[in-house]
Amino acid sequence: GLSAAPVDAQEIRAVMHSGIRVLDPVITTAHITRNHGYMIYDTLLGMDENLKPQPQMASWEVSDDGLTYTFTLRDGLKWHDGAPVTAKDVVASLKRWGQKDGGAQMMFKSVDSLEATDDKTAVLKLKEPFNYVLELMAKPSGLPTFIMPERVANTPAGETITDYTGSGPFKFVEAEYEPGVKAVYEKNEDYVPRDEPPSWTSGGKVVNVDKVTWVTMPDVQTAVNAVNGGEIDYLEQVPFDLLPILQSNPELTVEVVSPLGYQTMGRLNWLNPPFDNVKIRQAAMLALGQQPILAALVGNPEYMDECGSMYGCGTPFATDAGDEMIMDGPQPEKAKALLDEAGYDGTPILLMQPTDVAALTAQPVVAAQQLREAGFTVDMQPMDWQTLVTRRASQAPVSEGGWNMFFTNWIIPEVWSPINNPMLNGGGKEAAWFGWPDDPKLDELRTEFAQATDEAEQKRIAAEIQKHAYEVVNYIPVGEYKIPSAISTKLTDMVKMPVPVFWNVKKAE
Amino acid sequence: MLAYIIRRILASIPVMIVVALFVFLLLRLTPGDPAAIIAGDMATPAQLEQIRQNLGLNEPLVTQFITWSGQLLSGDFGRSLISKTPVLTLIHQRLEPTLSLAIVTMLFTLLLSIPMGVVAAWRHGTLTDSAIMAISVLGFSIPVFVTGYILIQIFAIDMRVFPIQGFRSIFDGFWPFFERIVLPALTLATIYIALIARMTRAAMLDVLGEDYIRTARAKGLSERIVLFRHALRNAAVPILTVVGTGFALMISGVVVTESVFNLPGLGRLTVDAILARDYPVIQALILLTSGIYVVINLLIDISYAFMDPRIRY
Amino acid sequence: MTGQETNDRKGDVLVVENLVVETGGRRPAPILNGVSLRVAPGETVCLVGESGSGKSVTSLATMGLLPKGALAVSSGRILVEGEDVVSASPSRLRQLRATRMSMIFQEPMTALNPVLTIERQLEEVLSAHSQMSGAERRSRIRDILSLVRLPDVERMCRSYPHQLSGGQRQRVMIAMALVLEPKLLIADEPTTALDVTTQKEILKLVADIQKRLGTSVLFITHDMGVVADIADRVYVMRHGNIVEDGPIGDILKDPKRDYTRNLLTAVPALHPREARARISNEVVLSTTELGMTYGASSLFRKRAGTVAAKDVNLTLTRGRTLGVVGESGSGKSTVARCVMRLIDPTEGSIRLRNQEIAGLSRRALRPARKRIQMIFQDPNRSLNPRLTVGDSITEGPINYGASPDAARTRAKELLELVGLPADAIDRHPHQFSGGQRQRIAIARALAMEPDVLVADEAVSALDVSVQAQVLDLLDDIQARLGVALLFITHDLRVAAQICDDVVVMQHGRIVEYGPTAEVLGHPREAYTRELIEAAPGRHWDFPNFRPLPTPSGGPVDGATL
Amino acid sequence: MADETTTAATGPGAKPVVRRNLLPRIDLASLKFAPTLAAIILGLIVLAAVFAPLIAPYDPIKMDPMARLGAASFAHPFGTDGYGRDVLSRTLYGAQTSLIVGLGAAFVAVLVGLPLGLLSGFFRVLDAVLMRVMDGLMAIPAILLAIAIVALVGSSLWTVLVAITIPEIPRVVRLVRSVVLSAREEPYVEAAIAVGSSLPKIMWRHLTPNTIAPLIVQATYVCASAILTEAILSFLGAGIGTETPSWGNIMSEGRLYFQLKPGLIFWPGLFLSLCILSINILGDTARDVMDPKLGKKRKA
Ligand SMILES: Nc1ncnc2c1ncn2[C@@H]1O[C@H](COP(=O)(O)OP(=O)(O)OP(=O)(O)O)[C@@H](O)[C@H]1O
Ligand SMILES: Nc1ncnc2c1ncn2[C@@H]1O[C@H](COP(=O)(O)OP(=O)(O)OP(=O)(O)O)[C@@H](O)[C@H]1O
Ligand SMILES: [Mg+2]
Ligand SMILES: [Mg+2]
Ligand code: NI
Repeated sequence: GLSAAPVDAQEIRAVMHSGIRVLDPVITTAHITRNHGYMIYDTLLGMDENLKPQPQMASWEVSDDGLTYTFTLRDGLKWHDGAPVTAKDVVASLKRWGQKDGGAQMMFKSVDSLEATDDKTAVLKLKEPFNYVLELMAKPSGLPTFIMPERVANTPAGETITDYTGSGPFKFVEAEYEPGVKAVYEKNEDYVPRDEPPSWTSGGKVVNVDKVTWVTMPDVQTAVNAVNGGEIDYLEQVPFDLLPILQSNPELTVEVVSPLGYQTMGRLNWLNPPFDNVKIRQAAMLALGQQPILAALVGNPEYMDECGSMYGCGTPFATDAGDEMIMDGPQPEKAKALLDEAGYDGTPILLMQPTDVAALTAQPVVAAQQLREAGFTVDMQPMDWQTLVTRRASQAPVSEGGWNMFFTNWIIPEVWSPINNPMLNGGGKEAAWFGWPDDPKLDELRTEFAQATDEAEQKRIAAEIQKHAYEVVNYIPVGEYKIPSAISTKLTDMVKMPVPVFWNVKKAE
Repeated sequence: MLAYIIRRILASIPVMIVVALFVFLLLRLTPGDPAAIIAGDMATPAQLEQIRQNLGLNEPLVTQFITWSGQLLSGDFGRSLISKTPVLTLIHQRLEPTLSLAIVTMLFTLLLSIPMGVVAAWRHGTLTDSAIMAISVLGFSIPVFVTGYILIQIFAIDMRVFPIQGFRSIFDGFWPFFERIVLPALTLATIYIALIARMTRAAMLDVLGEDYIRTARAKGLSERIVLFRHALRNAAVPILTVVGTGFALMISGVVVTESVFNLPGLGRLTVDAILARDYPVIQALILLTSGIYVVINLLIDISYAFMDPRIRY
Repeated sequence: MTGQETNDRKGDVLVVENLVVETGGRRPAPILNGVSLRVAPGETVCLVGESGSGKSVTSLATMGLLPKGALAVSSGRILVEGEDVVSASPSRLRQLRATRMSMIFQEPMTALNPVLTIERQLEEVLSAHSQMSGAERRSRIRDILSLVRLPDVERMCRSYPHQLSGGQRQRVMIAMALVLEPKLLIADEPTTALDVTTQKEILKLVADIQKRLGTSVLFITHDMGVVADIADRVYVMRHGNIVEDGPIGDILKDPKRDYTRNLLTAVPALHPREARARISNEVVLSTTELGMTYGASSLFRKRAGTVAAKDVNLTLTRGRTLGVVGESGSGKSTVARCVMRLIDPTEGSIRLRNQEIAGLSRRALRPARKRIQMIFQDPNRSLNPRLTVGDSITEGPINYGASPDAARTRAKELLELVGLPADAIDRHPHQFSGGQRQRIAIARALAMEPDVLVADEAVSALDVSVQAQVLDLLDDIQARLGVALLFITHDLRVAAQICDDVVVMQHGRIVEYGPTAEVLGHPREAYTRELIEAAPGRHWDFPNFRPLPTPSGGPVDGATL
Repeated sequence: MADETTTAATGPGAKPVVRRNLLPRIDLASLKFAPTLAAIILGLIVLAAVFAPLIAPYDPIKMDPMARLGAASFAHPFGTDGYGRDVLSRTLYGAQTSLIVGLGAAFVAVLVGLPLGLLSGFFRVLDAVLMRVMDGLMAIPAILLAIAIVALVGSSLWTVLVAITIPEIPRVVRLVRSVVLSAREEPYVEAAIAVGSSLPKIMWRHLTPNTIAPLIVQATYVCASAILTEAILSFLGAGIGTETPSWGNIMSEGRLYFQLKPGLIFWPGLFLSLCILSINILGDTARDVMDPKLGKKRKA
């Protein structure tokens, strides 16, 4: 704009999907903290656009028995304070990661030892075969393997780190950090990128700008106005309904950066009536239909997809096994019949509606109507996300602060395999994710999947898991959507992937 | 007067302690788990438990309260549970935008509302009166965000005279500061202009019929002096009250305006902290606000005595 | 009767012709029915007449200050130096005020701005209408304040109106009107709250200015003594009409109208009456060493207090009247307010019927309240402007158990007794004249049927005939119910006629105390003598329409006879 | 207030000409245009609220996501919202909630604030204590209070009302107190003490009327701001859910579509503004009627 902030030409001002408040990428799975991690840390391995692990900080070798992994650090790796990165740092970081990441926890059950043999080499020995070591270390979501200095990595896993020294392509400017307002990253001049071209999180991370500032804008309308007026360069998530405002602006590109979007889903509580009855759970699934929910949430057909695959559509394990219950919906008549059969007594469904998270407000509202049309009694309770998060952890009966149903969203990489997918755990009250399905059969299938080595076999088991999960109504996927970003035309060569990163991108004067 | 001030401030100390205790309990009674916000969606109960342990949230309430008050007494407000930033730093970062907004808003408000109210009372019952009152009523019945968006659309997007959002410190120069604070201050001022103009009018109407106004006119004083010196001064007490309480309210932050104009102020900090159950931050903020209220109310009370010599405490 | 003179006296400073003023609203009622009067340059014209006859309205109309919406000029002309005020633009009116004409309002308490200091209120007149420098203004203010005989000028300057006595406020008003030395001065009962010595000084001051600048004065008063002393010509008003007018000599010696004659015969004699027989020795009220010091320190500054009363010992017995006379600002109202326990005395004791009340709490005092009542010096502000007259009067009796209906019936009776129509009960205080309000205040106090009645300048705003009527009423009640009266007044004639005993106060202390005949007839103290000598109209025997041989020899200064 | 004509001159001896109506007659010609219109508008809004179920064309929560954000049409005169619900019906039903919240908050704030303000303005000792408590109360954010109350007793109209009203009370108290502080020094208060009026009576008869004019202003402000605060609370999950429409939550849901579908904010906003404007005009009229000095001034 005419009188817009005198933006430093080499500064990218970005509005991310949320403000960054937790700065420890290991203690939290929050995406914004992960993105922050990619700015200032380097990962041990990277993942390319074909979802294949690639060397990043280290290259690896696997012994023939598949039980020993040797990681060798490449040259030129230095912490932001100038000290060299050593294998000890790597070992400490992986151990902390291992306490937190779901997949890594599973992996560490099979780990015999993890040691630094010299400054550059770390060796991981397994007790038994585990086929996902490299994938886990390369995966861009959940908790990636951000490598921190040993002194930082020694922070107990339940405690937040306060030392933000990394070895990544950007340095965190702590003095300018204002939680809830902005976070500033400056180019790490000492970073030595790999030589390969960038592909997802692998390859060379060449930084072409001096500074990246993440601005927190609590009002989306303002953010849209700001990007439209040129006051910011990048808006990670444009609200669908406001797209028309930006699409006509020639100085902006509005496009979906990540090829994989979000899965939105509903979860039922297996502990409380009426959803302790599988028939009533099935009735609920029949009552719901993806299209109206997506319509209310997204509205724009270009960015929404009905999808019955619990692993997300377009992913290696995607399948339509057992999905007709939801894909043919809403089917209120069938649901009613099933309810009658199950003897549903009109127990109200306590449906939690978060009101302060825009991406989660619409689903319960539409679902409530669909459930009511099928004969359910629904008590939809609005609440803030924090209250919801606390309440969903309650295993108590509804009358004592428990619940029956809520909705949430996942990015596809979080659900794309039976191992990652947090919901596909039948461990009941102790181990399963909120809703606590007690489903030994599911756990058996999952173990079977982890041990399968053949790709076709894996796909088969994955399909079987999904079919089973649909039958017992583990959870209800209600569709997929992708969120477009608005990018100033001054920015070129942005890496397109599920994680928004600021290497490689160039900003025109 | 000094004795009075000291007495007032001393009297506030027990109140602040009670407020602190009340807020402390209120927060712990409110569901919400800072550990859950830190850990994110996929955390297992064990992991949450571990974080809670670390944050000291598992201690008995009494212990937590004692720890916190102990820290307070040694001048330590603690750190944010979420971002680990010292609470004082957080507040310090947010104070300037809030103060700036409050002061500029009040300036706009006072400059416009008092004359509006005075003229409306003076022209009581005429079209001018009705027009001024209708405009000001609109001021407080239009949602702030609507006023904000409209001003942004007109002045920032269509006319491009001011930036759309953001804040610059006044120490970066007056114009960069002013061009960003104008629209939010105007937005907020619409509410206060409405309230204070109406309050001024009501108070003035009560005064304008008094005999001393007749005396002032008999003295051949200009209407301006009659209205602003004689009438307004007598009408000042309720006006000062709403100015004072309004200002106090703004100092504690006004979320919507701050959000719409992306001002990093205390209002946003408060709401963020509340939504994240960031206990130390909320507690400190409320202590701070109640302290500010004590001071502002003290100033208002002193100004009463200044405006109306008959008032004694 | 005045119409004939129209047009033959060009050059008059003020000409009012056939002025008709009506109330606003949909059914206008006339207040003035065609009043005509004129004031020549340098002339002093007195406007006398019944309370509520429209004197104040006439003067307000002249200043263009009729309450908007409530009263309005419906026909007639008002010319000030030939310029029509009725049709003048607001800005022109503003110019005329203060420079050509200025006014002293009847009720100084409400006429002064409560939140501005006296100095400020005077200063702005000067800064609005003169080119004086700040220092000049300051010294001018101090001059004029001492000219109106205000003591302790520095304290007056920084005081707020509520910190002054009634008479002091009145003098401030006078100073305000005189400071610019206007061509036409309209004085609406400017000396009602002044003791006679001060009054004399003030009248002299006005006469000086008149002599020096040829100022014309339209002087509204009830005090026939003052009229006799200062007037060149007199207009007599009644019911919104001028009933008689003429040079002072003619009016006093040979009044044509019955009303005027009645007015003059009602003027009480200065000679004290004999004390009445005691009906009882029961002491109903006594004070010992009563003292009151006002704390002058504000929130902003600390200052030594004002000693308003010191060592005041009074005894009031059943059925008697104790008069309190004395200098304005000598602490009379302060003593009254202490006795009422409206303020807490700083020292001494007050006994009401053997009950010590100086230290009682508000709650404990409540039963005692019924027995002692007060008529406030400033009736205007002591009546809640938002309540109807009836509500104000019945409030007390209802507090002590009277049924609302009974109280209301009684209130109507009382209103009639004090000479107001019973329908006044549903009107609001601002719709009355000063004297009418004073009568409402009297009715309110009487409604309580107290044992002790403290009357602070209770009849000062009443014309002599109404005054006589009210005094008779008091006398009657006293005789019937044995009410003891503490009667504060400046009017020595009144004091002489109704008091059994008299206290003379000066500088917060009692200087003389004894039976009326003693004190007023044979004063011992110099101050008392001074007072008596300063009484206006001493040389005139009003009821007999002839002059008196002056005891001190020679006519009093300022008299125009 | 009796609208009487004054007698002409009323002297002691005179038989005054009394022209006074015995009963205050309502003279249609004297009714001003504005207050009448205001009363009609407010009346209509209240009727719309009460009879919403009869006049609203649709169920306010009946949605049709496929027809979301519809433009104004014959079927949906105000268009449809983000869920495809009929905005007209929601606005009509919303009047119920919003009027309860707005008028309720104003009423309760005055009901509690007035006596507290009177007491604290009158008693110096009480003042010292009470005002400190108010300072403390003022500092607690409505949002926190709302979240806490909602969490403890569940979200409903009443919890929202409580959460919105509590922080308003101290402001009303301060306002009333400030007026009382000057008014208690008036001689007529002394006079009332002198005739033995009890404190409650002094407060009610002599002090309260002075507070009316500022209170009316403050109360209309509280009314408007309560309706709007409710919207903010809704957004934060501490308000009334979207299944109970209110002008506040219609507008806050419509906030995102401000540029594209201004009707979502315009219609409820228009109702709100009209409502507040009417309340204001009526308040002003009430004030004028109660002012004895203006009582006569009312022109036909
Ligand atoms: N604002 C008003 N509205 C209606 N009537 C009024 C108003 N002011 C005065 N009056 C009436 O006008 C008449 C004349 O009042 P005015 O004040 O002129 O009397 P006055 O001669 O000055 O009497 P006093 O000697 O008692 O002061 C009175 O009967 C009074 O009741
Ligand atoms: N509230 C107050 N604060 C300070 N000084 C006061 C206050 N009220 C009265 N005074 C002073 O006390 C003295 C006595 O006042 P008081 O009112 O008792 O006089 P008074 O005898 O009634 O005079 P007047 O005849 O003029 O009414 C005066 O000098 C006055 O200035
Ligand atoms: Mg008069
Ligand atoms: Mg006095
Ligand atoms: Ni009336």
